Amino acid sequence: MDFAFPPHAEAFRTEVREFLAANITPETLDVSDGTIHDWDLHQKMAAKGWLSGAVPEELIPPDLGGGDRDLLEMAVLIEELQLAGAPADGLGVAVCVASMVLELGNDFLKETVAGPLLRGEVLASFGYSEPESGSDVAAAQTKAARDGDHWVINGQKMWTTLAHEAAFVILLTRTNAEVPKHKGLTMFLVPLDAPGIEIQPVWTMGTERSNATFYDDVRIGDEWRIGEVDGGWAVMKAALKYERGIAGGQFPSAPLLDAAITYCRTTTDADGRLLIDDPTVREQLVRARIDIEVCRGFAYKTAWMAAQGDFFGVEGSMTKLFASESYKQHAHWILDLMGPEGLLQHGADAAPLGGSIEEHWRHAPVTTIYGGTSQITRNLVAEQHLGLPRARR
Amino acid sequence: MDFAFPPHAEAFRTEVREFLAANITPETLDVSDGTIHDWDLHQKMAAKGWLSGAVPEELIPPDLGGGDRDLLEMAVLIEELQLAGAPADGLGVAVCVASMVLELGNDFLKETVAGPLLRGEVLASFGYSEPESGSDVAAAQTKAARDGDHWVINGQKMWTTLAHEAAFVILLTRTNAEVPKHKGLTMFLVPLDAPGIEIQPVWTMGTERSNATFYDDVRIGDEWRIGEVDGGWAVMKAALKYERGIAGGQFPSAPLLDAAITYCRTTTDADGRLLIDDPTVREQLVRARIDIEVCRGFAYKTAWMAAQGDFFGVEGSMTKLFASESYKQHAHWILDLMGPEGLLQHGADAAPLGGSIEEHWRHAPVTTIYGGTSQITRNLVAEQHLGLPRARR
Amino acid sequence: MQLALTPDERAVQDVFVAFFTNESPPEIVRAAEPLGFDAELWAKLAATGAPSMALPESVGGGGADLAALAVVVEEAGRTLAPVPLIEHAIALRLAHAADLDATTLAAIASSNRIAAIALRPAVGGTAGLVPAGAVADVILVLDGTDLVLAEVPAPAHAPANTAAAPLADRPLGGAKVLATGAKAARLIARARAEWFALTATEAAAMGRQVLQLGVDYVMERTQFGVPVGSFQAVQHGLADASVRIEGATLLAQRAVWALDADRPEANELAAMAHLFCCDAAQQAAAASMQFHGGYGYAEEYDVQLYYRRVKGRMLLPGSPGSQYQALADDLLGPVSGGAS
Amino acid sequence: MQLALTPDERAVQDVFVAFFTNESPPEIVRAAEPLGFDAELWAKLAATGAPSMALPESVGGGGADLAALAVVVEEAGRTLAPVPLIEHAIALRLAHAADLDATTLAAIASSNRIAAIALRPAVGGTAGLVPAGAVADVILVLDGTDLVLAEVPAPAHAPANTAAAPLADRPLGGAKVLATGAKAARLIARARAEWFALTATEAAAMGRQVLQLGVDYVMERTQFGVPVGSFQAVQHGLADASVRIEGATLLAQRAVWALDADRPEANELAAMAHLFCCDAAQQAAAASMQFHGGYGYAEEYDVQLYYRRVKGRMLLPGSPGSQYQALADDLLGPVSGGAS
Repeated sequence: MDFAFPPHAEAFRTEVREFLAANITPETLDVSDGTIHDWDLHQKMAAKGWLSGAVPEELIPPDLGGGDRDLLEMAVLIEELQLAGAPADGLGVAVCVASMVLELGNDFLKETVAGPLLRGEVLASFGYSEPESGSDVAAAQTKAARDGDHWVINGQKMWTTLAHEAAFVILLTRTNAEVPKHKGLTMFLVPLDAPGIEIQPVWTMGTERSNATFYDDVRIGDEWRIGEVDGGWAVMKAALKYERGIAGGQFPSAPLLDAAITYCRTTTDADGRLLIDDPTVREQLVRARIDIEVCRGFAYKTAWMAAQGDFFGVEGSMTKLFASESYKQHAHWILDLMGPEGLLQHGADAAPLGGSIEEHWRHAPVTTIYGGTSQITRNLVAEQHLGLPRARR
Repeated sequence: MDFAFPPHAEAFRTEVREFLAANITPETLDVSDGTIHDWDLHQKMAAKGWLSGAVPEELIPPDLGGGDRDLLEMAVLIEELQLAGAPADGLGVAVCVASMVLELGNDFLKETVAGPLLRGEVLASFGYSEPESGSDVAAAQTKAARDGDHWVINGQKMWTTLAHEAAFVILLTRTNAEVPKHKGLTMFLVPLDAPGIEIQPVWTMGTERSNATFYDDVRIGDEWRIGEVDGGWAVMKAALKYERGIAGGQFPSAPLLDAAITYCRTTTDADGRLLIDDPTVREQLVRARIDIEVCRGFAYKTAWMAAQGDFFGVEGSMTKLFASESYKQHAHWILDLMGPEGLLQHGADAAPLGGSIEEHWRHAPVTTIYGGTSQITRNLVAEQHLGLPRARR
Repeated sequence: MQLALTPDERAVQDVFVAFFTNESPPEIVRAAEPLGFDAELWAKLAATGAPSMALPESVGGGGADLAALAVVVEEAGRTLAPVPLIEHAIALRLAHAADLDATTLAAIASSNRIAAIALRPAVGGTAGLVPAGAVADVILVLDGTDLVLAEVPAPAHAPANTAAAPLADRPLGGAKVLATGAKAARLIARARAEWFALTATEAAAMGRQVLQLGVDYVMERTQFGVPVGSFQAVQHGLADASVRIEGATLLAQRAVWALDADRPEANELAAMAHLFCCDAAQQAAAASMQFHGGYGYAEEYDVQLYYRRVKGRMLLPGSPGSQYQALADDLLGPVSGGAS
Repeated sequence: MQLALTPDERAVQDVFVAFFTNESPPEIVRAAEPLGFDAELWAKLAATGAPSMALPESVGGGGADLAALAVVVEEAGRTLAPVPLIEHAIALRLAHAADLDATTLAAIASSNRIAAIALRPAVGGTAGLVPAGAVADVILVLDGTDLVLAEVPAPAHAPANTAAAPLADRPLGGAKVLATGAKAARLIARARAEWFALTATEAAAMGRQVLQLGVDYVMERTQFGVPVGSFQAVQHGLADASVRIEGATLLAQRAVWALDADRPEANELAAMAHLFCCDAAQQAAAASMQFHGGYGYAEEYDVQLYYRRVKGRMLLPGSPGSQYQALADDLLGPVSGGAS
């Protein structure tokens, strides 16, 4: 075995680190407006070709450029972005949606959607979840009704994060209510400036802003459809594989632990002793560090599998489950060792490290929900990894 | 609220403590033969009237005596036995079976079974579980077939703990296979010296000996039946309430923590520092102690409810779940802080405290299984305490 | 032994179930953020006599014991009422125990002023992050070996904090010494224990309520065609949390009883109850939030209000780690530094 | 980057899957208790060359790296083989690294003798509870600042221990100094790291196998008319354990690779892998035992064999607490005793 990235990927790591050192400022990291995306950083990365670099080479149209980064390099990019705590939600969704469009979309969508996404000009948003269907995404009820060569869309999506910054939403709709739920779905790219769309903010405990989006007689041409009519589920499943190039969320704890160590090296307890010298604190910091190294093992394995061309569904799920659940626990441990000062938030003068640890603590719970709850993920692991029967659930 | 036992119960506590101080010797506590029962201790307690004292007064026949201890006193007895780590499995089963017989049995059984049990002359054993039915006890397949005024029993029971020391087994049998499983069961008391019974030891990781018992054309008279034909499930459910007087298992961690503190006060780490001075050790000892105090709250509440005449099914389940799960965790914590010396067992010269902590560690896992697994117990809590629907399980 | 509420306590409970349900609905709780204080609600509560109910009648209080106060605290906790009930009530009791002159005590207890105790000793003439310090005009705190009382106007502003707690640093300029030395230490230890026991009560009540929000949600929410609450993994997660909350409630009750009965183990039980109840409430909040799916994380759902406040209850006296070590000193004796 | 076995390693794996499956079935494992050593199995394993495979060919070894040895260790762990493969292999490598003369080294490596390393320094001239100390004729241990080699006959008896491990106290009479000072410290640190990484590998393999026993059991066992493995709570318990085992396996592999590649983080990774893998294996054993119901606790079922041995792997180097503190010294620097 060899856990070292190849030299070209390590060289790229150096390039990424230099880029981040030069371009990540306190303002970049300040996401107090709730949007985990920074246009300036995003566009600079696009200009570097890193967005199109993440798309499989064979999908890249010649006029677009890019596709010249391999999957190991993209794994390095993602790792470095996470270690730096960079707000890069936009990168993930842009690359994933662009890849889907390039594989399954028509020429109109490739030109109208994929190009601008990969050039960093626009963002997209996922429109899968609905108020009544979260984990059970195939139960979507937002209707798309055919009207000649147009479609009329009515319904509501929930958790359309970034929609308020995005040009497009990739929308899972019901086109046939007479068949089993997975078989009556159709996917569209929908321009968010179409008449009849309303975007309402959904504020969260973690300060992140998400959105509810409402679709009232939204009329779009058939050219905005991606995949077959009633073939939306297949598009969703195909889309999953593009997460391999841009899989994030493996290192949520890394910047948190960095902050904790800084805090413990500079803060004394009631007896005047540095927290970093407290054996109970030391054990927890080490435990968190070990978990992060476990995440690294998972991350490198999934990156390598992707680079080998292997689909890594269940491995990705295991990575996500371990990383998010341990992150939530680390955030508790670390906030706890701060005592009442840990409660102070960004904006309070005395907030340690600008309240960043407290922000982690509020952010962490959502990571065991979005992208598949821990419960859904355990079902998958039980069935796909352990070969247990479909649960009586 | 008032968490203090009344004066008569505290006076009884003093009496019990004096009794235990006088009668518990290292030999009493040595259960390395695998039987968590000591005849000498058991008979001395019987002579004190403590076994019959635990039976509801209204059930006690005048010639037997006893019944003069109330349920708070019995709770005190059980607490003190557990705190002392006394091997008292026999007491629990004797009182429970005797109470069942006195409530539901005929005069023959009262005289033949209940009297000797409460006088400490004999023991009984539970014959509910079978190789193919553990949690699903109503699926029992051991057959009892009527033959005139006799019954012929064939089958096998599992986990008939104490059967090798007992005179009787209380046996759940199937008398009707044509009806739903709960409706075709009949309960018998069966003398274990009846021809056709074979008792085979089942040795366990925790050193405890249990038994498998085999019934091959065992012929007994109808006078050994308790409850109605096909009414065995009602007898089982009625029996549950007698556990209230003898409910054990609330304080498994108490003697373990005592041993741990002794160990930590007398053992140094590699740097020559007493373990009791190590902050990480101190935190774990305190956490264990808090859990024990939580167990005490549960134990006192269930004792009080029983004394009030309230049936405390779900509270008893919660107590058992918390006490056993926390005990298992404490045993891990405490064995771990001992390092390799913790591995040494009873019999090894250098075994700390005669290997008692290691014994706790091996014993603990079964406590989350017997008397209802933690999984079954969580089902009960979800349904009966939280009012959730019967699980899709 | 008597492990149910007395008829008198049930009557108190009935009154305050209604009071807090009506007067402290989630809209009021939200509107009181970020300060975590609603002056109108406090005035209404003061009008019921609850804040001073646990002072002797001889000094104008209600003559109730901590157990009766705990009944009120439970309802305040259940509804997250933005009032410094515990801090004020305990501070009054401490001032009385420290023989504060009756006139001053009555002035604090009977007016609309608010008292609070600092859980940590002052450092450099300032009491740091005092619970209710943002709204209290009177602060009681250990300063060196003295128990002092500082009267200065409340800042009416709290640094932004996740628990929406009205905490604040409070300088002690011109404080009055109430007790010194061993007596001061004993008094503050008792007051801290009372705060621990009542905050444990409050946290357990918060935990019970946030768990109920979770139970209600999973009964109502369907996914895959069935109620989310019918999934065994969801049931078991909620069941484990509820067992801990039941155990927490019993431990808090026992701590309150032990304080009222002046049992020797009272202060230890109170500290244990605080740690266990806050921890159980955190687990209940976490389970409830998780089984709410994304909605648990949305500001418009109430579960996040509990999630944040429960953490505040745990951390206000110091890190849990430091609380465990302090308890270890009581339960195991101080670190000897010796070897066997 | 290459995260699958090489063809050569796969060939080694095929051989040893067969070897241990055939030669170390549960009957052999049980028969070897309480000593935890089967001389016949050891002789057969020695005949394959595995115990000295990770020594250079120049001194009579197989010239393999730790990664290849880890492939063998995995199979030994999976089957709980009662042989001191790790201790012996690491002791040989340490002796070689310490420039033990070739004749002596060859004598240890080629005969049926067994070498072992003590994980803790000797105290008062005795190495305490040395892993494989009950069966090893040659012990390498840090004595003060010296790395010494002690040759005395194996006691062939171990104090009764829960892990059925052939551990024993070993007096060092007449030991030979192999290295001193910083060199000795560096050598023993490296050898400990190799032991950590390979024991992590072994523990992860034990955990994987004991989990598989649980999966097999719940697929076969029915209660309430359905397989126990169809209950969601059972599935989730097994799923959580399996995720940790997968993570553990990857961490152990990375530690072995880092040692082979002489990466600067190698020793730290090995210590981390040891803690995490043993912990994951304990959780796997506990979950498997729980879902076996009463049978998991019965001696005749294999799950308890794993449950006990895994605890031994965790505790042999010292308490986990002391292991975390040692790692903290490496990762965070020593305790400064200072204040900011």
